[in-house]
Amino acid sequence: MSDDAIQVSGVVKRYGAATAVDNVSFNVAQGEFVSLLGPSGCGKTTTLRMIAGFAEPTAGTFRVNDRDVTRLPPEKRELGFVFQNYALWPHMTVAENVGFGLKLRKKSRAFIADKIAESLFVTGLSGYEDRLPRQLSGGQQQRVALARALALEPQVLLMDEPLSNLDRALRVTMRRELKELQARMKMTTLYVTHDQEEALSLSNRVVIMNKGRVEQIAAPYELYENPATSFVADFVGITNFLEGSAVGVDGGSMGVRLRSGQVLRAAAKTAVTPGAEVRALIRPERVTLTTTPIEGENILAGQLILSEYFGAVLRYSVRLDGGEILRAEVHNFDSFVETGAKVWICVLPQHLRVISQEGQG
Amino acid sequence: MSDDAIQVSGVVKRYGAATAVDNVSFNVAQGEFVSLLGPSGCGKTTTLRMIAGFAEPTAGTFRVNDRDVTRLPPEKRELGFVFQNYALWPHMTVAENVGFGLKLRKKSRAFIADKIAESLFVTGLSGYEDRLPRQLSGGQQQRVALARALALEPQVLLMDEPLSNLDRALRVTMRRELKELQARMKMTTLYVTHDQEEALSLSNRVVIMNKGRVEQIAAPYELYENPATSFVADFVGITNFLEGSAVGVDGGSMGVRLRSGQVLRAAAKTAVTPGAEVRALIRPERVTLTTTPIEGENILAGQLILSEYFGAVLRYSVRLDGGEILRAEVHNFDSFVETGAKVWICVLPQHLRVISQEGQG
Amino acid sequence: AADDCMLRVTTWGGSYQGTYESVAAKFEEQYNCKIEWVVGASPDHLIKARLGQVDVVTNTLLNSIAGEKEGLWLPLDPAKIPNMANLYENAIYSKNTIFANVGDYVLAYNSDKLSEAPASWEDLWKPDYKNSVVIYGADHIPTLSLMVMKAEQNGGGIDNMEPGIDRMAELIKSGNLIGMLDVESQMVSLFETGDAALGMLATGRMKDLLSKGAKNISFVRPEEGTFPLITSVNIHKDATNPDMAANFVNYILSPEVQVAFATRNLYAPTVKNAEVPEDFEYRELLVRNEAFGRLFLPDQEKITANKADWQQRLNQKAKR
Amino acid sequence: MTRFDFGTVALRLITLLMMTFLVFPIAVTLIVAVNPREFILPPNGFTLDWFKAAWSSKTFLRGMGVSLVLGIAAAFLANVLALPAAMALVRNNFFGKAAINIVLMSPLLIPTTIFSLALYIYFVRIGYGSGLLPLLVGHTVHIMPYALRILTASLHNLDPSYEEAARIVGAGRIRTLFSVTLPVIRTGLISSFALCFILSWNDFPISVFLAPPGWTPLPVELFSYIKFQYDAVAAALAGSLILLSALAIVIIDRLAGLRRVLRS
Amino acid sequence: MRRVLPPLAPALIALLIFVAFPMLWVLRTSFNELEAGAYIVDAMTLDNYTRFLGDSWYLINTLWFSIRIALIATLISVVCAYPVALYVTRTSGLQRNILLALIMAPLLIGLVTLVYGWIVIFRGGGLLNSLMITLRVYDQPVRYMWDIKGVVILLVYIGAPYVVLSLLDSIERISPFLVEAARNVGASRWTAFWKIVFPLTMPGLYAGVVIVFALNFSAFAVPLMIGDSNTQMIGLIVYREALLNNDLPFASALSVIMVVVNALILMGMAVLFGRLILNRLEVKR
Ligand SMILES: Nc1ncnc2c1ncn2[C@@H]1O[C@H](COP(=O)(O)OP(=O)(O)OP(=O)(O)O)[C@@H](O)[C@H]1O
Ligand SMILES: Nc1ncnc2c1ncn2[C@@H]1O[C@H](COP(=O)(O)OP(=O)(O)OP(=O)(O)O)[C@@H](O)[C@H]1O
Ligand SMILES: [Mg+2]
Ligand SMILES: [Mg+2]
Repeated sequence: MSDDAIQVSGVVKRYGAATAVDNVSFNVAQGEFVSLLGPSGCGKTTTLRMIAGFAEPTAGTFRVNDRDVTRLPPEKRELGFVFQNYALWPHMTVAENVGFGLKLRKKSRAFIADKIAESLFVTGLSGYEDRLPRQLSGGQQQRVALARALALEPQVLLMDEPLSNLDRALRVTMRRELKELQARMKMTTLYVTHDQEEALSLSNRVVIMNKGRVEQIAAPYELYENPATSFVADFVGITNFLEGSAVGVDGGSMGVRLRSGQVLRAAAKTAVTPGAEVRALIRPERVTLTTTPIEGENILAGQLILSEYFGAVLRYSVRLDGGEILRAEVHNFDSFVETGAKVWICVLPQHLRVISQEGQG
Repeated sequence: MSDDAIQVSGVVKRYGAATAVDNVSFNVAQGEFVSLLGPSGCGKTTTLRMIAGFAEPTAGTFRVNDRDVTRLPPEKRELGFVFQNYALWPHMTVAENVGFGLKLRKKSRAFIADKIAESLFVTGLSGYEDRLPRQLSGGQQQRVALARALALEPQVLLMDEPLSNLDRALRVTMRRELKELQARMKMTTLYVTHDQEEALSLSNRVVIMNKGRVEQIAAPYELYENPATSFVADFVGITNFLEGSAVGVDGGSMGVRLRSGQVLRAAAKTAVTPGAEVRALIRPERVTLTTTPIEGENILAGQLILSEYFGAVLRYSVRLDGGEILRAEVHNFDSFVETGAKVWICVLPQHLRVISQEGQG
Repeated sequence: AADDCMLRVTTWGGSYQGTYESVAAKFEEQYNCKIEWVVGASPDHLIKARLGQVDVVTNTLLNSIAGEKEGLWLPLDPAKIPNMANLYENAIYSKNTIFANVGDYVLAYNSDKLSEAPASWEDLWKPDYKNSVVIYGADHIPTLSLMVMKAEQNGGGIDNMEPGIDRMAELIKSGNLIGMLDVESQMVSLFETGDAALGMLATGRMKDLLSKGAKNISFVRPEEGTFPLITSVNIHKDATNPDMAANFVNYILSPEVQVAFATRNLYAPTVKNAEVPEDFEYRELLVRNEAFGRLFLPDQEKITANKADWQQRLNQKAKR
Repeated sequence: MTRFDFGTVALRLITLLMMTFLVFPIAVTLIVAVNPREFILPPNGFTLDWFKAAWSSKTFLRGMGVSLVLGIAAAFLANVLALPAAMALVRNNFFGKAAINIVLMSPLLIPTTIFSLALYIYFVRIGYGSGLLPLLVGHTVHIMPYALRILTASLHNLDPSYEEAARIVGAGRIRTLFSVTLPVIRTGLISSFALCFILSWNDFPISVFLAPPGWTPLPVELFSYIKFQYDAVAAALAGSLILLSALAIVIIDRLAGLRRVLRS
Repeated sequence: MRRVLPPLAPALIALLIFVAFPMLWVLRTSFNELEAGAYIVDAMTLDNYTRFLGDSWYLINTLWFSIRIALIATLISVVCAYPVALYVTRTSGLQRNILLALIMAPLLIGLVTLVYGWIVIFRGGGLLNSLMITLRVYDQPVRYMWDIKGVVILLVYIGAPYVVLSLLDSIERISPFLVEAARNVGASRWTAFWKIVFPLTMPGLYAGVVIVFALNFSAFAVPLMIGDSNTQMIGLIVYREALLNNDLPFASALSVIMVVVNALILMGMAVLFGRLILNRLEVKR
């Protein structure tokens, strides 16, 4: 017996010669919120669809609440599901779409009406009850899809990019609603998203997939700060990779000799042999950028080649004197640095991670 | 004669009694990149569809490259369009979808093959030429929709949330491709997105819509730093509003007396009469948060009630002693503040904007 | 040339047309005139005639009469149609209409199922034959004639049809009938399969059965007489070439064509000088001599005028 | 499908039953067609004589040819007329739509016998009593409402954004129709065409009145033939039709396979 | 209107020229008189209408009977054809072509020829009766041919293929996601079918129902060949009056009545189906 609400074991899905999902295994504990994160086409939707019973796995099994559901028809699996492409029933109004599952459960009229009103209110769709799906905007349709799943208050909810077509403000509200609902209902959630902010802020754990395989399963902080592979590091947040070789490994610290010969000091968290080819990982938000020359340890000089404005963030691209491109993010800025200006960058040793160049990448 | 590639004048669209677009006017200059930003259901898609000629406006006119196109059929308008719901032709392979427009233009076989290969490469779909749309993942379909529009290298390109189903890394790549293409081709672009980072970083100007109307048209920096209304301020980035009344207006500075009686000093940019009800706007990334008591001007005390982890950002919610909730963002952090801890917040006067409470909101 | 001369002649499809075609070549050659067959069911012949689309009309007698009322036909001139001289007297219906050939409807029966041969139309009503009798549909001359015959036998007549209609309604309600069929070949099939034990059948169909080797199907001509199946000919008043049309009618009446229809379709000749070969296998099926005299041919005009009314009354009375 | 699936099994069963219902009389007809004795049943041998007879009958062969050409032409014309009308009706709401709908359905409301008679008389009066035009017009007009209904149904389910996408990449109305609309509603189009063809192929009343000499379609020939004599020639003809359509199917299938091969 | 008229024009003009004018002739003829059973006289009389409308036999045993039979046969056709259409959409390639060919084969061959096949099955000692008696469903042969049963069976036999053809496209284009979504919220296969697939096939079903009803309502060949005096469907009466009895005025009057009744019924169906579902599915601009 286990505590896990969802257990995915050794699942494979092939379409002809192509393998969409390749030996994927992971668990989601009771009441846990787990996100599936990965590049487009990596097999997230396929995995979710198999859990829900819409597609049969080529190999592997699924257990939901300790029951083997691999051969169970979808309606027996008692899972909520939000479709990536909404799959709203075109002949039903918004209210009918949302209420359909409840009607099947033979709830009282009043109860159904209440639930419909509630889910529509939560998703900001009150007043749209009698519209047909085709009379809604893209984001409104997506919210109906969400409301339809939420109205049933499922114990286990699978969502496939349920907020992708919503504006940020709405997404924030929805997220908060989801989290609250999840906490209140002790709902187990498996969430597919391409928005890593969302994944990191909502999840207890994140499953990173790539090309049909699982790359890493970890809690958000762990994932961001200690990516297992450079794929993960790069995919979760933007990361600068500087290549070099390990030097002067000693106790809690080590050095990385860059191509230019310069040595960066790092608080060593990985065991590497001196001389090994390594990558130094630097998160853009961790660097300090100035236009006034500074000297000392872990200072890199370069030239600003691009600046991008994101409102709360300014993102600079800097060509280091060694030739590498390094991205830096600046918050709380009051002025812009001109493109072409000479700049200096400082990275603290504790913000520099080192991973070996082959192996895990 | 004007320099504008797109002119939208006084456009109204009604569906029965409901008004989806309400007297919208804006221009997009030759080679400019303009984003349409607004909450879900505000009329972005409707506006775009009318420009493309898929829907007839109830009132108003459209000009493209100084030609009145209001009554022109879509194929005569010479616009590129990326559909929010992709609208890939189900009976054509990926390559056929992308190549269809070129075939219509009677290009040579070799040229078409080249262009298809190029657009698919740019969108990361090389190798998927012979798939049918239904054999693709959501994100892959979206990229085909994009590739289809790009292959034609249109002079004017309208895009309706073309990247919403892509993961961040891919979105960044696509954005860069778009920007490069735009620069190279001097392409005029009108871009609908719900992702304000995208809007702010890509656009020359942003049109903010709300409930079918235009709220503000401005360059990204202007928009973010000088929102015309509190709707815009709130919608573009997360903003804290503190309500109060104007006091001690003098020259380049003024004060806002909060409910608690405390007075915050602001570098006055707006003309308000003393005593008027105003809102102080504070961007979360502009505040400094500490757990060690500090004293002085513009210091607010409160208690931490929630912290959210977004990888590169930590977002705190603080209940001020005056009762208001204030959000603060911290980048480049090394430790978390415990929920419940007493915290102090500092806002520099130059980061405090004041807007009058009624009027523009 | 043959291109200039074209004669439009209505015919029924199938074997009737077959016989026509087999003898037409000689006519076409002789008169250097091409014949164009206007194939159709009987009603179409009349409608096409109404619209002036045909020259020579091979018709049912009922249609000939209707057409005559509407003045569609040209009088047949014995001077131009010398063979008319050979016609039996009763084969000349009017100055516009003559009979081309005559078949009759006999009483067919399955000798396996009936211990002795039936002798009268009355046998159709016998309770022994539940669900094993077939007769023609109520639009068809034999059934209409039977109705008139029954009216006469039951104290009525063609002007007082009530008894006849009642009797037919009884037949329908008796449960004897497998059906009142509009398609003759269905009746043949029913005799073949043994479903039908007794029923009306045209001699042509009787021949089909016999030639298929149905040894257990026999026929009788009841003492009350049989019902004729008359093919009449008319020349259309707007015939493009009335003389050629007359030539064709004359040709139809030639012994050669008459014998062809007799041997191929079992339609008895209407001219005296046609000699059916002695060795003709189905000679018995041709209505000749005293059987010809017993043909029951009630007033066709009255039938034409009233049959719709009778049918409707029958339908109402037979309502189950 | 690995799991036992009651729905699919039931569906198979019902389909099987239904197909038996549809095919059984044909099977009987085919047995008759190779039965030396002309009786319907039971069979007492095997012969191809009836097939020979059917295939040496000029009337039937010509009738078949006429029906084929006529059916294809009429089905084509009917669909050409119905398609734009169906599009206009599905995509727009306007005053009087219901009325126009009924008007377009009118040939369906009139009993065929009277319709063809009236049409025939009309043609004669306007001086087109003979020739092929009346026959073609009669068939086309009569089957047009059927095409209209099926195409309307197909267009109902069509996402308009497919067409919009084609228009915006530069395809005109016509090009969009041929490159996008028609391929997407392909099944509906094929159904509509097949149904129209079958209706025309089977039609008796219209052809009886409107067929000019020398252009008698098969059903008229067949009916006049069969009305008096049922011999196995008609059955053999039916058998030949089955064989011909089987042949057509195999050819179509091969062609489709070939196209797939060529494309990849 | 600017957008609507041009595409409608060809069809409307064709109908105006080739249907409206001939129908005017029918209308005119329906007021004529028939003299002595054959001769048509120009007149202005309502006799032909009163003859029909004033006679309960015509009203009940032909008109109402035809409506009933047409509706029943249509309903049975739909019930029989729907599963077949569902099954066909699940097949592809050669298998599908063969199925479709078999479905259409009866229509290709034509009723006239196939009737003899039916006789073998339906006659007193025929296959069906033998089977039923062997299975002890009943013990006396039941009459199918030349009876109302035969008429209905044959109308279904002819109608079912048309329904299959009408349905194919509607079924085929239903996105599987919609069914999955229904299954996911707890609908069984059956419920998902009824609540999702079935409503979405309404456009095709409507087409099929209209087509088959119209064919059935004015059928004359089937009642002519398979019917008896109890199955005097109105199409048959028209055929008989027009072609056998030469009573064109009465046949015309009957036709006019049929057109009106047919139009009313079809409008009723349009309203019914529209209410049920079609209005919701219509893509309006
Ligand atoms: N056919 C229609 N009938 C009635 N209302 C409609 C119809 N189409 C759209 N609307 C309404 O018009 C408004 C604007 O829709 P639109 O699709 O332009 O929104 P949008 O800004 O693109 O939203 P989103 O970001 O969610 O895609 C919405 O409130 C929508 O419900
Ligand atoms: N029916 C199919 N036939 C062949 N390949 C398919 C089919 N469906 C999906 N695939 C492939 O399987 C892979 C995984 O698809 P899936 O939809 O699971 O991706 P995803 O992770 O959800 O991507 P996205 O974020 O773009 O939605 C993709 O490469 C896709 O092209
Ligand atoms: Mg997906
Ligand atoms: Mg939109």
